[in-house]
Amino acid sequence: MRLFRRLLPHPILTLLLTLTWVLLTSTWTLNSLVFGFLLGLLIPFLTQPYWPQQMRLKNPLMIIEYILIVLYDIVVANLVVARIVVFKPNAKRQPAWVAVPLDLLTPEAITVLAGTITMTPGTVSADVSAEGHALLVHCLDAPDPNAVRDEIKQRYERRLKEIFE
Amino acid sequence: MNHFLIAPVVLPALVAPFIIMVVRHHMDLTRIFSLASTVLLVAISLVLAAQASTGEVQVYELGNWSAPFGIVLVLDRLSALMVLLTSVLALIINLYVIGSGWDKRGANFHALFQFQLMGIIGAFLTGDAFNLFVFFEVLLIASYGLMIHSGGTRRFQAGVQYVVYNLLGSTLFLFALGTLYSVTGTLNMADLAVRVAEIPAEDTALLRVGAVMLLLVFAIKAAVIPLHFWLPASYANAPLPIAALFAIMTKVGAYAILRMYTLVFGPDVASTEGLAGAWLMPAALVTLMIGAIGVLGSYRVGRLVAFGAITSMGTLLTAIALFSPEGVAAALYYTLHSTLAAAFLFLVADLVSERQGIEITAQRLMPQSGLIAVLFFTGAIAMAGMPPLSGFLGKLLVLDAARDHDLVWWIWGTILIGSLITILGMARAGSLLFWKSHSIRETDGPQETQPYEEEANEQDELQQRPRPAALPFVACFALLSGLILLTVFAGPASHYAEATAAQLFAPEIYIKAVLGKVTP
Amino acid sequence: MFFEYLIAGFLVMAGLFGFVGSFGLLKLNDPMSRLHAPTKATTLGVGGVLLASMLHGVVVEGHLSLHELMITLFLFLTAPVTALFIAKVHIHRHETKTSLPKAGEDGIWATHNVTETKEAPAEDQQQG
Amino acid sequence: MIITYATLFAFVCFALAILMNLWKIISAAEIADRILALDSMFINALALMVLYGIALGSEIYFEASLIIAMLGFVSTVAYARFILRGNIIE
Amino acid sequence: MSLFLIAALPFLGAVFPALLIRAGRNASASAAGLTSFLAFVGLMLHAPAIFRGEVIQVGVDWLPALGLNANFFLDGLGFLFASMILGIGLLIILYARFYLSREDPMGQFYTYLLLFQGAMVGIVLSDNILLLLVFWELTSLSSFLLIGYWKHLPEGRQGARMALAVTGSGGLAMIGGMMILGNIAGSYDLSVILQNKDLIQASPLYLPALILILLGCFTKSAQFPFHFWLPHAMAAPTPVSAYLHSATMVKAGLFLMARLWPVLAGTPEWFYIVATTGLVTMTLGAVIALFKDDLKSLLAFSTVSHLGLITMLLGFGTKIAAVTAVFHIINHATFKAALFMSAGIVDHEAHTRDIKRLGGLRHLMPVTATIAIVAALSMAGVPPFNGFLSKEMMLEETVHTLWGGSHYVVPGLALLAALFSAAYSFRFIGHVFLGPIRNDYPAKPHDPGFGMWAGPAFLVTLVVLIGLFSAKLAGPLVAVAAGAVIGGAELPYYSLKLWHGLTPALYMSGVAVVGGLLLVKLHAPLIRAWNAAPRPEAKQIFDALMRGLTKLSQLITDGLHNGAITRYAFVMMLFIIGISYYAYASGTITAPTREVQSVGPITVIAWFCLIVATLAVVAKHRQRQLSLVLIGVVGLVVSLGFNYLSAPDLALTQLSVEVVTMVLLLLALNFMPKDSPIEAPMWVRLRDGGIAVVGGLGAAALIYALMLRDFALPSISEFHLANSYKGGGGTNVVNVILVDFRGYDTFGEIIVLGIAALVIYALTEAVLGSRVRAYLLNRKPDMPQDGDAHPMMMVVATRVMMPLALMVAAYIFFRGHNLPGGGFIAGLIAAIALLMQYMASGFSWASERQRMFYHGTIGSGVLIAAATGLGSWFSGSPFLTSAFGYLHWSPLEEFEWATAALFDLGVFLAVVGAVLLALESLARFAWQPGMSSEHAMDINPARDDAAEAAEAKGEA
Amino acid sequence: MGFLNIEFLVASAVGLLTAAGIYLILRRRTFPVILGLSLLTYGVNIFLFATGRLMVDAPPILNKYAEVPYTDPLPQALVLTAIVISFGMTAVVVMIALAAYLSARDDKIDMPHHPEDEGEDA
Ligand code: NA
Ligand code: NA
Repeated sequence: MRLFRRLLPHPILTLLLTLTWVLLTSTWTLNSLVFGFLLGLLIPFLTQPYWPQQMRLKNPLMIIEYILIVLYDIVVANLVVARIVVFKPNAKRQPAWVAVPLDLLTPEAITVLAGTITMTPGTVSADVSAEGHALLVHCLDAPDPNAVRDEIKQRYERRLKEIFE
Repeated sequence: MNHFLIAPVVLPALVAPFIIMVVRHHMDLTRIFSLASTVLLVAISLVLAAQASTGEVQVYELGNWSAPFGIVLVLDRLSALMVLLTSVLALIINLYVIGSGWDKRGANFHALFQFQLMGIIGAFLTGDAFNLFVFFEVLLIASYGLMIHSGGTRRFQAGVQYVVYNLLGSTLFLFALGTLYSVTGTLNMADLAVRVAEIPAEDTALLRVGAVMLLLVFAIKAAVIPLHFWLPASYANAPLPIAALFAIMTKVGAYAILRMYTLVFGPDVASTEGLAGAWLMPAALVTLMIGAIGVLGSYRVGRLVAFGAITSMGTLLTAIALFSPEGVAAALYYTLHSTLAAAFLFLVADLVSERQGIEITAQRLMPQSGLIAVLFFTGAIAMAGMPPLSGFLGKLLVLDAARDHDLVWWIWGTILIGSLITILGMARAGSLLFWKSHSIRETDGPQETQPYEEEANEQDELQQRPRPAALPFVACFALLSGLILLTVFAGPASHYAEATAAQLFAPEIYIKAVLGKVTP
Repeated sequence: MFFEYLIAGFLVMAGLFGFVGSFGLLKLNDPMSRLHAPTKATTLGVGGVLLASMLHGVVVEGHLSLHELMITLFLFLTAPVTALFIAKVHIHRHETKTSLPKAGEDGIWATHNVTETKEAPAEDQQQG
Repeated sequence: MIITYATLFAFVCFALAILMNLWKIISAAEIADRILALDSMFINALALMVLYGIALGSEIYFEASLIIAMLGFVSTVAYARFILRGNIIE
Repeated sequence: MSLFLIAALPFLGAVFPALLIRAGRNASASAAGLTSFLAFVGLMLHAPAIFRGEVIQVGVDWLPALGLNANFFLDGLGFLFASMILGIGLLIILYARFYLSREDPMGQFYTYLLLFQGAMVGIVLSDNILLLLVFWELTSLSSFLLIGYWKHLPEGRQGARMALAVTGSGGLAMIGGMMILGNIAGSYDLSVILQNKDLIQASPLYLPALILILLGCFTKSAQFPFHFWLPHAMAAPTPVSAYLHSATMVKAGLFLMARLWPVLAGTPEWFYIVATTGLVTMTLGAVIALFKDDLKSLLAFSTVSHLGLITMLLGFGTKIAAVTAVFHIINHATFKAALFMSAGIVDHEAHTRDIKRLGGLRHLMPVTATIAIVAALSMAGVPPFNGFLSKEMMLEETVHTLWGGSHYVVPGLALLAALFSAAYSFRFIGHVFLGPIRNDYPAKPHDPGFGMWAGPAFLVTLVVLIGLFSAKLAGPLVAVAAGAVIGGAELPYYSLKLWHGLTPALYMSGVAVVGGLLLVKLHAPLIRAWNAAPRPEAKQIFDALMRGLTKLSQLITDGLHNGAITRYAFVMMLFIIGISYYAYASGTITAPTREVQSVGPITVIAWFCLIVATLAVVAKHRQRQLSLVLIGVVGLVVSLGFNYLSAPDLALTQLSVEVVTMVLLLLALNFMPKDSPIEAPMWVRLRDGGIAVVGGLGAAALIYALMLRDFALPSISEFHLANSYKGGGGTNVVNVILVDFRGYDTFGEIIVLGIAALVIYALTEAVLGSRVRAYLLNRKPDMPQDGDAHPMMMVVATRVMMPLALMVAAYIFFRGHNLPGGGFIAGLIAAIALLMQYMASGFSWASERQRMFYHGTIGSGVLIAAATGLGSWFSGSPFLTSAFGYLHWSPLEEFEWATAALFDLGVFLAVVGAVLLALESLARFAWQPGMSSEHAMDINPARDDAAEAAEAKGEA
Repeated sequence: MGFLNIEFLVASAVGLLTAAGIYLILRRRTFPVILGLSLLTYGVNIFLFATGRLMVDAPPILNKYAEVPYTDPLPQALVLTAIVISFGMTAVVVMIALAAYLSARDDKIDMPHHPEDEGEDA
């Protein structure tokens, strides 16, 4: 087991990288798998020092749900935002800053949250607070900033909390 | 396959990375490896020279791809001669640099030095036009590093100019190569020769543009006026032993002109007729004169010698611009001479400026003044082309070769008057540096008020430097012996030069060796 | 045929969103709002193209290639960072501590959290 | 056939988008806007290249898009960091 | 003794005095003397043969290509001169031993003297005019050293440089003349040239050759108007003056005129140039000499005058004049050397050479006085001394010489010269030695030791003996020497004796002596008149000329090379464009052979972006960061273009290079001003714009013309396409070319990268080792900084990207041989992956994680590439021969291996190392204390909260 | 629209990049000169690339399955080498320019000229 750990310090990463290799080469052969696996062993070994603390996932399965929700939101928000951009006069638009207090603590989780906020059109994560306990979000058109904040916390942060912490 | 051809390129290319990887922090080991490599290089060059002296042209097909599809190295008398000259010079300068401690004044000196040799030798040996470009870049970028070795404001400023100017030259090189490739469909020099000869007479304009741009590139390296402006500041502000090594670099330009304009765009090729002749000769003569005037007008030691180097390039190019076997033979003899002479004088200039600064002014009597004065005097004689040293013989050869040229009076006049001005300039400098100092007593203190703080500082550093050992003098005397040997054995040397010129003017031998076929 | 229409649909959608993204860059009148626009180009714009490309590979060319997923992955990783930095530039140059909402318990947003420059260090300190 | 038209449509859209990006890069008052426009241009160019691959039915041009997706942001971040910190690697 | 040895002995011996000076002054002098003596003896061994009329020849090829042979010959003329050079040289060596003071570096003196002696002997023994030129210029150089021997005296330094300038330039002119002469005669061997009088004199180049050669002779022999250097050369120690200006250097010009007399003389050109110059010089020198108060100046101008005399005689072109010239050469050498040495003795003992401060020395130093008086009388042309004889013969010749149809010009001026000659000689005697003893000498004079007066005494003995027994003593020598001068023709009738009867010459001599005495009497009023008369001062003219020349050179040099690379580059562009246009215009061009290819709107839009962005870079180039952004656009469009035009490898490379370049530029810009001021005036910008437009149009036209033409010859790349897979094992032909067909280029290319990194490293060391370091450490950012140096999101994103990016790098690397990609691009991607870490978490933090030894990375890259290349030696193939094959390991499918991949690995490593070393260097510039952080990100609630909690716990 | 052909577009791009490069190289500060060198490098790289003539959709990647045209691979290889080399050169010139600026605290590219006072002439 210890030997296994030695050889395979990041089994998930190795797996992901092997998959990446197969994706990249788009060749579904044994050669490709073996070679990808070898690289999947080597590269984590090389990059490990840059990621000193191991990321722990408490609830990996929820990721799928999260992804689906985000994808759905992206599509919807895109349409909404496109309408705002094209049709709504600037004067009628109500851009706003929203401060989102964070319950998340791990950098990875916060980053995913911020990324989600940015990737769903209409909101952009613009900054974090000095100690990392709040997120500054800018909204393209938010007559009610508090609603935005609550939705972020409800829809995304809650789920991320479950996944990561 | 004669692996000796690639050896002088691969040897420094292996030693340099070895030095930076393994012995970078051990100066003594670094020196030993660098020196040993240079000694070995001389040995290899001797073998090559011996092989080339049979008159056979040898070809080395890199990657086992035959010309013109792969890159080939070609060894003929000319390339062997240049490689030998380079490695001998390198050995001597290496000794000097080690002896004077210059190599310790900045990082990575020996690695850059080895790479510099690799670049120069690679350029001499290659038979491929684009590969010539690559090795030009190798030698240039190494020279950038050596030029700014140990730093300092003026050196950096001059370094920027040197790099920028040469980058323009490199760009022009690519324009020229692109044009030539587009017109001829090849990059191999022998193949170029074959194809250029086949270009139909009604379609020469674009080929001519390519050919002349190539000539201009080489003219930049060879410091032909008005493309010489990079040289004085670069050489004068470089560490002077490096400037001594650079004496061979201008010759790379001259070599390339010689190679291309005998092999590819030779005097008999109709489509590129009159490209070089029309302006190269006047330009060479003006170069010579501007150099001589510069010698007289210099107020710094390095600059003095730099202009001396320009003068000698002017003389050399005058001989080349004759484009006759006699002219080329004279040029080759003069190349040997002027490389050694310029290097010699640069080393002497370094001895001087290490002791009393870079200005040509009377200072307190420097240590070893008498010996250095003798060296300077001999160097000046060599540089100015005065008897009895080889410079005089070289000049006579050039004068003699020019006697049937249309511009013979201009050539003779310029060379002779140039010599006069040079010797006046050298006499002025020498008498200020070595004689006038006898009339300055120890108590007088330094004469000059320093123009600005920076230099005052450099002056301070200069006082603190340890006094150089005997090795620098050994290097100087080695170069001097080279000049003397070249004088005494002028007959054999000029005979080799003649044979080389004859080989150059019979390009079909080269072409047959490379392509395995004769010019149609 | 269905797949061809699907591909075409993706492409048209991609084109539209791509266009709108850059159009917003011109049309929107305040800098932070403009920052929203390109997000569409990266998501549905490029996303649509990539989807179309993958489908095209399978349907038209007849072989499965999923390396478009790699592009998507990289874009989703990098776009938020890009946006963050551009937003920070804006905040750094144009927003003040008071023009932004309160930063909760930390009191200040990171961009404004400038520690006073330290005393000039002594020269003899060795480099780390 | 329809794919061809759709591709062409997307081509034109993204090309126009690039033109608008260019306009913004040239004319914006704020450096942040210029950086943003350049970043958008990178993304649109990426889309163009993928479209080109679709149009030609070739995968050979694909890696350029991959490189843009992976590296394009490095320049953008570098520009922004330059304004924010001066030193982009500290 | 072989002539070789005679010529070489002084040179060989020259090293000994300098070396032996450590053993004492006597040793040094003895070495010099012995050398001279041996050479002299060697010469004398040939005397019998010479007097038999034989010519001794010896030769060896030196530079046959040129016709420069080390051929020597000894005939009467050479013998005469060689014996003077060596004989008087011996006396000078002896004299100098006692003359030079303890402070003078005697070893140097004798070394220089022997060098000079060797050069002189070389001149007179050369049987090859090129060889002669070698020695000729050597005399200029060695005399430079001798004249400047007293380095601390400005007069010495200036005199030396003046002599060098004048004689050196004459020598260079002579080179031209000699080359012409040799070309006319078809040989540079004197013995051949001397046989070709008719050929030479008939040549249209006769006159140029004559003028050029005479320039050499006249400058060397101090003929008017080049006479001025000689008096200034008197700053040299007296032995030098005595040697150079009596028997040797100045006589070299005479020697050469005599040597070439058989082929050059006898024409009107020769007569009018040579005789007139001689005549004028003789007269002028004599007149000036009378008014010189400095003993050595007086003697110098007297020398000028006598040289003029001999020149004039040679110029007459008659045989009898030539004989006279030879005779006077001998006589002048004897009395003038004696006089110089006497003057030196006076100077040495009385510590002054100023005639006005001397007088009455006859009483104090009788020996010296006797010697000097006899020599001076000879110089004055007073019988029975030898000077009288030759002067008599000279006057006789003048009487028979017509100048421009006049009978009186030559004898009249000659008489005037003789008169002044007598006058200055009498003044020399009268004002120095006669008269009462004074009590205000700077030092109490007395006769020196024997060593010092032995030399002059010997010479004066000759003066007397030759005067009395001329036919016996000097006759044979004159005969053989003159015989050589006139080229073996029959000697005319002449007799060397005191009494020829009452000839016109005797009357003239009488007038000269009487008139001379009269002039000495009238000296006081005359010198007042002389001093009042305005006359050009040669030294001032020369100095002004040299200063002007130097100033002009400085102006030209500094003006041309003023450090303004903007102008250098402008000139370069102009020249390149001009010459290229000339090349184009002088050729011919046919109509295009290819059709243009149409484009769609997308391409035009991309092109439009490129154009606009490029123009914007130019327009906005002063805003530096903005122009970088704009260049980013240019780079992007160029990459798109490469991709569009079937060059995916180029697109990939361009894109990744772009990123690294941008980062480097931004890193550098951090330290530099962020804007460029407008500095060039409008006209300069217009000018630059003009040349830029012309250059751009040229480049565009050239490539347009090239693209529209198919030249008849197929490209070699057809071979590459055909053999890439078969011979190189790859389907990506570009990559196969890079790593195989032209792998040697790539080898050079990675070395360029490696060197670049080494240069950058060395430069960083140099900068950080200078005062700049303090500035950098204390540098304040020039723009306000934001508060979050290492943002959390960036850190997290790059952490995730790092393994992915490396994966992509691996992918790009391995596919390169068959699909776009390869080691270089992969290297850049890997480097950028690390760069992302650096940007996110700071350099210090990141590089601590990865103690990568960048020098080693570069080195190993180059070594791997080289080793791969060398590996092919084992199979007997040339450097960089690739090999590839296919392996089948069950259960895997077949896969390809290729040494090219190993080579590409070298490329990869070199690129990674080079990029990172460059970045590291810039990071070191930026490093300031307090910058390195132990944390990857500035803000991390997980970390901070945990710490706070722990702290709270601890407190509790 | 006779000029709307690939050859013209490429040639004009080369021309403009070259012209812009030349103009910037003639400026008096190091930084614009470096910008100019970059533009000039683009220009010459495209020039060199175009000497192989231009083809769309014919990359020199050998196709096992079909006889397809290939564009000339050689200039591409040459341009790759040139890009790499000019990358190294750019890095070096940037660093030297920076060093010069830091040492002199001045980024003028023309060197300050100090004609020294003439001493006594020997
Ligand atoms: Na969003
Ligand atoms: Na490569």
